[in-house]
Amino acid sequence: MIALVPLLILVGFGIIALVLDLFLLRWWAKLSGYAGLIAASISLFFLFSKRGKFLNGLLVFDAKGIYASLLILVFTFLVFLIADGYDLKVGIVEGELYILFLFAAAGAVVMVTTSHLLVIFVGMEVLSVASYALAGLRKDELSREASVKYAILGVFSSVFFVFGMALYYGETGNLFISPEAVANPSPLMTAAALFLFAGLMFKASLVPFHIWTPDVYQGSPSPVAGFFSIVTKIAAFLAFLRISGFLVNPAVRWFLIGSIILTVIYGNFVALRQKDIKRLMAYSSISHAGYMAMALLLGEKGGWALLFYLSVYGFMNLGSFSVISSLVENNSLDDYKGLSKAAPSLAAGMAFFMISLAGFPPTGGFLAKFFLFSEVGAGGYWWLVVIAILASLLSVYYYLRVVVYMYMKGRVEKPIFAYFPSSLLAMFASILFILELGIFPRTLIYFLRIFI
Amino acid sequence: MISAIVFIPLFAAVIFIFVSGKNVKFFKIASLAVSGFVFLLSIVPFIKFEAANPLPQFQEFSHWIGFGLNYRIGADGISLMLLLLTTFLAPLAIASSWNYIREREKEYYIMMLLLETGMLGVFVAQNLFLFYVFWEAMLIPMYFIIGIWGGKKRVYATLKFVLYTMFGSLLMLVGIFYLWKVSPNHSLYFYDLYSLKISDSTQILLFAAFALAFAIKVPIFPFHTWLPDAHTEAPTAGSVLLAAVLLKMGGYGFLRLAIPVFPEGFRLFSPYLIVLAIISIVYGAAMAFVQKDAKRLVAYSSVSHLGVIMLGIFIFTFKAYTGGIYQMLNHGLSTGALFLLVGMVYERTHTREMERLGGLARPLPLLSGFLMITVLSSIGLPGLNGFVGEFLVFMGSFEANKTVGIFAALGVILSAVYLLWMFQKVMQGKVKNEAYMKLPRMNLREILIMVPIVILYFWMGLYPKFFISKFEKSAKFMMEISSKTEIVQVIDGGGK
Amino acid sequence: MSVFSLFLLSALLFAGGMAGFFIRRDLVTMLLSSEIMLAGANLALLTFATMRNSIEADAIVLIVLTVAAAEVAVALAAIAVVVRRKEEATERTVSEMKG
Amino acid sequence: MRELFWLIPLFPAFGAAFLILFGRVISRKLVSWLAPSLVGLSFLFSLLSYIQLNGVWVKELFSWIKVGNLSIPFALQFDPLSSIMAVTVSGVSFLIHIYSIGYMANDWGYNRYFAYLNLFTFSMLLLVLSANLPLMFIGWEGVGLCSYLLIGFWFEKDAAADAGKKAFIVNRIGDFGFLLGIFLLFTLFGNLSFNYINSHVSAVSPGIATAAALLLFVGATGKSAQLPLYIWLPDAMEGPTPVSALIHAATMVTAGVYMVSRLFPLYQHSGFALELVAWVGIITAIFAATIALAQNDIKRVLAYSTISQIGYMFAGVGVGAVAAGMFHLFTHAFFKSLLFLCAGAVIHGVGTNDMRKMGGLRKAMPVTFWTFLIAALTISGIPGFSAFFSKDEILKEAYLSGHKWIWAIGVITAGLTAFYIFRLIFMTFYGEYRGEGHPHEAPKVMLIPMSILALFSIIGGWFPKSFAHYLSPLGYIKVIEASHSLEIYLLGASLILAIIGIYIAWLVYVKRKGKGWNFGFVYRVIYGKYYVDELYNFLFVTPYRKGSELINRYFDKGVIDRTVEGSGEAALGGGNLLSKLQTGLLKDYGLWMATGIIIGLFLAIRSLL
Amino acid sequence: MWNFIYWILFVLSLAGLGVFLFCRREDRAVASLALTFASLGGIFALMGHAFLGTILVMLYAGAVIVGFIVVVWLIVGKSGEGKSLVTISSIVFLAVAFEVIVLLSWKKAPFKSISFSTAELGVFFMKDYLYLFELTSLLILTAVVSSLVILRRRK
Repeated sequence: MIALVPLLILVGFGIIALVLDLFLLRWWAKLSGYAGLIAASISLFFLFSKRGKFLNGLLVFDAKGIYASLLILVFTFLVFLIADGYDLKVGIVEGELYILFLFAAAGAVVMVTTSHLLVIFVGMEVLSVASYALAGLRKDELSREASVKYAILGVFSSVFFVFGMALYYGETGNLFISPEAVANPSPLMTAAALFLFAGLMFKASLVPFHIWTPDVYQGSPSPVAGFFSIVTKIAAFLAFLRISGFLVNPAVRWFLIGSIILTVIYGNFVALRQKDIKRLMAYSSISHAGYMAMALLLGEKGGWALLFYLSVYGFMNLGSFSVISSLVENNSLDDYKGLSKAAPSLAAGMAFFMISLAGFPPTGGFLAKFFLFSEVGAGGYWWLVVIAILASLLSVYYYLRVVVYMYMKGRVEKPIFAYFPSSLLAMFASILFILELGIFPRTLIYFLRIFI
Repeated sequence: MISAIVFIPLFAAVIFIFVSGKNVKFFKIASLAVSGFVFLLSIVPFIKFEAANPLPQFQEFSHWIGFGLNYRIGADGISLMLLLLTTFLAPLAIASSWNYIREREKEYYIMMLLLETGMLGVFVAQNLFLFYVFWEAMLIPMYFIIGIWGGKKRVYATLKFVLYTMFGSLLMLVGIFYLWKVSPNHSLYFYDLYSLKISDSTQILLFAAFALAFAIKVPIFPFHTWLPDAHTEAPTAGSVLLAAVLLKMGGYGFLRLAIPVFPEGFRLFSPYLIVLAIISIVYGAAMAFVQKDAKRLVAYSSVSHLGVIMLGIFIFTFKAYTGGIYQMLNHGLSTGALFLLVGMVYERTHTREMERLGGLARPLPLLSGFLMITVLSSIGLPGLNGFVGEFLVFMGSFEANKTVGIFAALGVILSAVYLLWMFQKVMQGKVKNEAYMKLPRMNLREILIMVPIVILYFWMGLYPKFFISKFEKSAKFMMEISSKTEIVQVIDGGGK
Repeated sequence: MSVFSLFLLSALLFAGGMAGFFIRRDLVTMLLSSEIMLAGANLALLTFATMRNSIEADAIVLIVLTVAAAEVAVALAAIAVVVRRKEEATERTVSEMKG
Repeated sequence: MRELFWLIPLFPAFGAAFLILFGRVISRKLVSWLAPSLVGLSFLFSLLSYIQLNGVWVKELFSWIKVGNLSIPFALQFDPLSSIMAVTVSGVSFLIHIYSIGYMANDWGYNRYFAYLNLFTFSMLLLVLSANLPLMFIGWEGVGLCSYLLIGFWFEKDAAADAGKKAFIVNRIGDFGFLLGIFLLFTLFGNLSFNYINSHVSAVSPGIATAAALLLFVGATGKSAQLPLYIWLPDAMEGPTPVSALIHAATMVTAGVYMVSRLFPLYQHSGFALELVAWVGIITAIFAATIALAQNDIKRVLAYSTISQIGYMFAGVGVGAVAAGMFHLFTHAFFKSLLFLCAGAVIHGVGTNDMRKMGGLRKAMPVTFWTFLIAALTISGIPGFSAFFSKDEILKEAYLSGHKWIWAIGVITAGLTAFYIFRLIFMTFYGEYRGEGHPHEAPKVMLIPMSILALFSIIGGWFPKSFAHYLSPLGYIKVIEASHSLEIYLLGASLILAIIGIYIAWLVYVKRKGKGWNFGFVYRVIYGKYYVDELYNFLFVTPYRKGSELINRYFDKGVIDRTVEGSGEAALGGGNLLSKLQTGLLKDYGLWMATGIIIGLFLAIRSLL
Repeated sequence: MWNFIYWILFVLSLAGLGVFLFCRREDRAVASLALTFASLGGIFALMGHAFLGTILVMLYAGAVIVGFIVVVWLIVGKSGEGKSLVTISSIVFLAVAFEVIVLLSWKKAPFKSISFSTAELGVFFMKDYLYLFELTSLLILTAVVSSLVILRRRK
């Protein structure tokens, strides 16, 4: 039961925040949100030794789960920092923003620490329900449209997951993901795998199910888009990792490979001509999802590279969103012109994030790609690695295009931006983490390779 | 010792960030002091380097990321010379941009120092991963230098430059993945890779990937279209370092990685590469002849000169090989100087169109003198440095295959044609517009930049043994490895 | 009451739901058709349960129903907000963002 | 002197370096003292070493290039052949230095001029004294460089700049052949020093030796302006006249002859190469002589006459008479530079090169006239003057060694030479003055070297026999004694033709004032220099330029660049196209997901079948 | 006889679906869904899952579909005419009434195949699926909060 502690802390502080918000003590609600996150992550450190299966198998508290939940909490904390100054500026007065973040994080933690399909489903639903609301927080026309689209497509995809569960249950009699059940290539099981994959690919935004990403990222407020881009992905990919046993079956494997190729190519190609920075980040997140999905092909063996990639990608993405939200909703690339003169530190930060997203060596982005692609290559998919590498060449273009707008294009009037102390802190923290992961990641890698 | 040389500019750059951008003077002097100090520091290994031992010396090792991706630095003869070329040219490039760069000096000098670290790193890295890290890390400062301080079409040029080079190096990255996985206990140390047994078919594929990356960087004939744009748009110091050092990395890459690690692949591709090298010589010269802009002309001239260097390396006779390496140093000096001088002309006349320039020898006699000597050195006038390198390369290639030698030597005539044509267009004839008569003379700073280079022309031309003896043994050793003969202890016998 | 007919019904419901998603233009129908698909899935689950005679299926269906209900509620709220502002709730109203 | 002979080239080297570095700083007076004295010193040294010479002196200063089995020492060699050259070169150069003090007195580039002149003397001496081919190549190209600098000295004149560039490039083409020759020789012998090659020449098959010899000969034609690559010399007249005198008469152009005679055993061994040298020489001689007939620019005439005289030297060496060739070279150095100096004096006085604007200068410039006449008599082979002995020596050797045709052409050319040289005299010094202004005599500082040269061009020819004996230690010099009567007969033939030539020139230009000659088609062709320049341009220069322009615009930008940019644009276009898929309509989004599922199911079913 | 009832339910649900898909009028289409859900509830009951059947009928046919009808009226109300109220309510009433009858009599159906009672289901929830039970409560809490947040009007 101890393993439930982090979840309980999270939900507990969420409810305290809810109550505080009731009495319009908005600042306090936020504070309890911060406290909840910190307490939960500290508890995770202590509970690391008590790994195992609890609550008759529904809660799998293993190294992967713990590390992923830690990532989720850390990134939610970063999202809090980013949202801190941003919300007042944009007029989100209510404290619910933080409460919803907490509940969403709780849902993600649930999804990550289990290998029972129904628990994954419920965790996913908690996460998505909170996300539909988060997407609509900005209260303007685009934001409404984003939340409606996300909601309807979300419901549609969850139905697939349910149908997948039904078939899985039909074949095995219970909803525990057991390696031998997953491996047998009966038609029912392949169909079950497909439907389950459909649900998860929607969340991870892999190509056939990615269509919600661009509109929702553009519509929702920047910190929320940041949250979507990383926390949802962590949850989805961990669940994927759990059921990656399905990939033994050739039909399912080719379905995923096909989707990966389409994702990598589609994501990078469309991003080339994007005018809006958030849509660009959406397509970039789609293409990165494609790279990460490649690690799934290796099953359990690719887990450590996937987790390392997720951690680096998280910092890169949230870093860029911290800068995007400092520009408070004027998101077209033309607003970025001449930023390097007006706000040198912001521009330098953004340039750094873009360079590390593109995968230039000294940064963590390169190392992540290095490990991931070499693992996938070693797994025998050299041709896939070549396709991904060439697609990532396209990504260099649109990432550097952002830098071009900031540094190499002058502009008459000054760009509109605001210096939020907390989002600056988030930015510097992410830069430090990316550099740390890029240059001295030895301890983390040893941890990942041993435990996962 | 060598890590200090490589990383001092980086530390200086980091310190610069925290200095306010207002006092421009500080940045100019400080960056020159740093790169000057690095040059002095790099003379120490040059002296302490004992030529007889071909293996990399001054080795430094640390585990860094572990799993074979460890930090290993060392310099054998060849990398030492290229290291010196970089440390020698960097201060000159920085000094030449003192009044060329008018805005955002602080970022400019930071980028220059980062570029210097990137370049130095490539030449001394002994681990393939470290090599690749420096190889790509060096692209970013270059991207900014061309992008921010370049000419009108700078954005197009810089994106084209980065993407073109990235295309090649990404394919190489896939090769590195394969090597990382295949090599025993994941070691990427060069000398472990040399003794790696790879099946022929994969060797050919891998060689193609590596060769493409380096061929784009060199650039060899079909992959050269990024060079003229990058040069015309880059600021003077940028194009000096781009031409003098960045292009050598391609050659160095072939020499150090592509050929020794995949000898089978090289054996298959070498006839095509030789043909491409010759085409680059002739083609580069022909294109240079018809360029309107002086910098484009010099850019195409470096395509032609690098054709000679690559021919030296591909033809794989000892003389041509050593000549090719020596020519790398000469080309670095002469093309670097050419760019410096064209930059100085541009600073004064604000145009590089050769039609509008003319008769500058009258108002700028000293500058035309320096340009004359530089043109002669790059033509390969005997007695100056260019000749020694070209002579060795052509002799080596003539020995290996007569027709190759003849076509390659053709470059001697063509290079004279376009360079003298350029000299005449810029310096001789009547002054086109009266304002040019009163152009400011060469100030002391500019003279002090050019004098060391000219001294080196004569020194390397008349007494090349001083330099060649340093890297001769390493070159022979490299050749022995590349032809996969067992690494017999290096005896001081005559070369092939 | 053959098992086959039950599977047939669930398949029909699932397909009908999916079709409903594309035929009608307005948002509410889309939501409803998801509901139908969900009902079909539940039916399939229950038929499996009868074959296997285990208690777990009921619990699963129960939870799935509650979850779906909650989700539909939020989706309906989102649609209501759109309706409040835009009078009508067809997909045309929510096609602002594209490309 | 044995130890100090290597200082000969270093004096002018030091002079050149000093003048280049401090040219702008030091006064004209100091320069006009320093430069000639240094060259004088090296003349003195070469004279002393010439006198004390016994056998072959070789001095290795340091090892220049040492890579693998190639080792080229920086070694100088002083033996009879190079001693003659050293003496002539330094002597003539010394005199011309003095002459230039007067000629270049009021030129703003005074210091720069003397720096280049010293540099030239250094390179020529290095060329002459070098002990191996690559070292000679340094001098070879150094000389080419200095001719480029000096021809294009008045660089503000576009014609001069073009001429300089043309000279350098044509020389470069020659050097291309020379370089290939060096490579071939190295592959054959493994060592490039002259003594080694000459002694081991038999070890190689005649065919390969011919190839190597011919390649080297290509270099020689480039440098000594023989038939295929002579086009740069006439244009080289754009430079100051003393330059033409020194470089394009006495020293540089003879480098080719020296090189052939230095490697004579190689040529001898290959046989065919020697024949070719002879024939190229003699054909160039007559070819250039015909062009000289119709030139109106005084310096152009002398330029073509130089080409034809060098043609003689090559013919001489070609028929095996190295001594005769070298002897003609020795005498030619003096009288041809004298001709140029006089022409210089005339131009200095009149201010134009065009002979049609001169005439009747006999009275105005008596000393110039007399020295000019002496030189003219020498060149047309009038007995008693030096050229008579050297030229006829060559013709005799040609006749005796069985090259009847060469002898015949030689004799005809002698006649032509006499005609055009006296045409020049009559047009400039006789009749009345046709130009404006009043011509004045050259200053004394110019006249002294001219008279000295005149003296030399007379006494120079008096000791032909000892010349051959002096060269004999080289081993490959054969001295043929002809029957007395045959000799008289040969001498007579060329003498008669020379006199006829002079008479015709007198007839046309003095009696009928130069108008009577029918300016037919032949004249126009000759005047147009056989349109060789235009031919070369048409064959090589314009296609190269046009071709490169086409390639640059259509292939380089068109094909390669296009493919690169094209792929970029294609990617961007693809991006636009694909972004259309994101229609914004929920229905389509649903469609995406549905197709995803359907494809999945299809895969599942297919895997079952 | 029970087979006969089963086939009626079968046909009824498909009919409801058909009307929903092809009827022009919004509200009538949504109402017909009530019919489908009700008949599905009946089928569940026949299969033996009476508890689930009742939930489906009450929860879905009653609450959810009626909620939808309200929203549809919200949209249509502004422009539609009133009389469709009668038809809709009559369809819903009929469906619900029929289901109640079936539910009352499911005990006698011959195909009872599962052998556990609802009580056991409750116990199962508290024992095996406790974790899931809590999670669904978390989900409902989040759903409530988020729908409130969405519906809140900007002050």
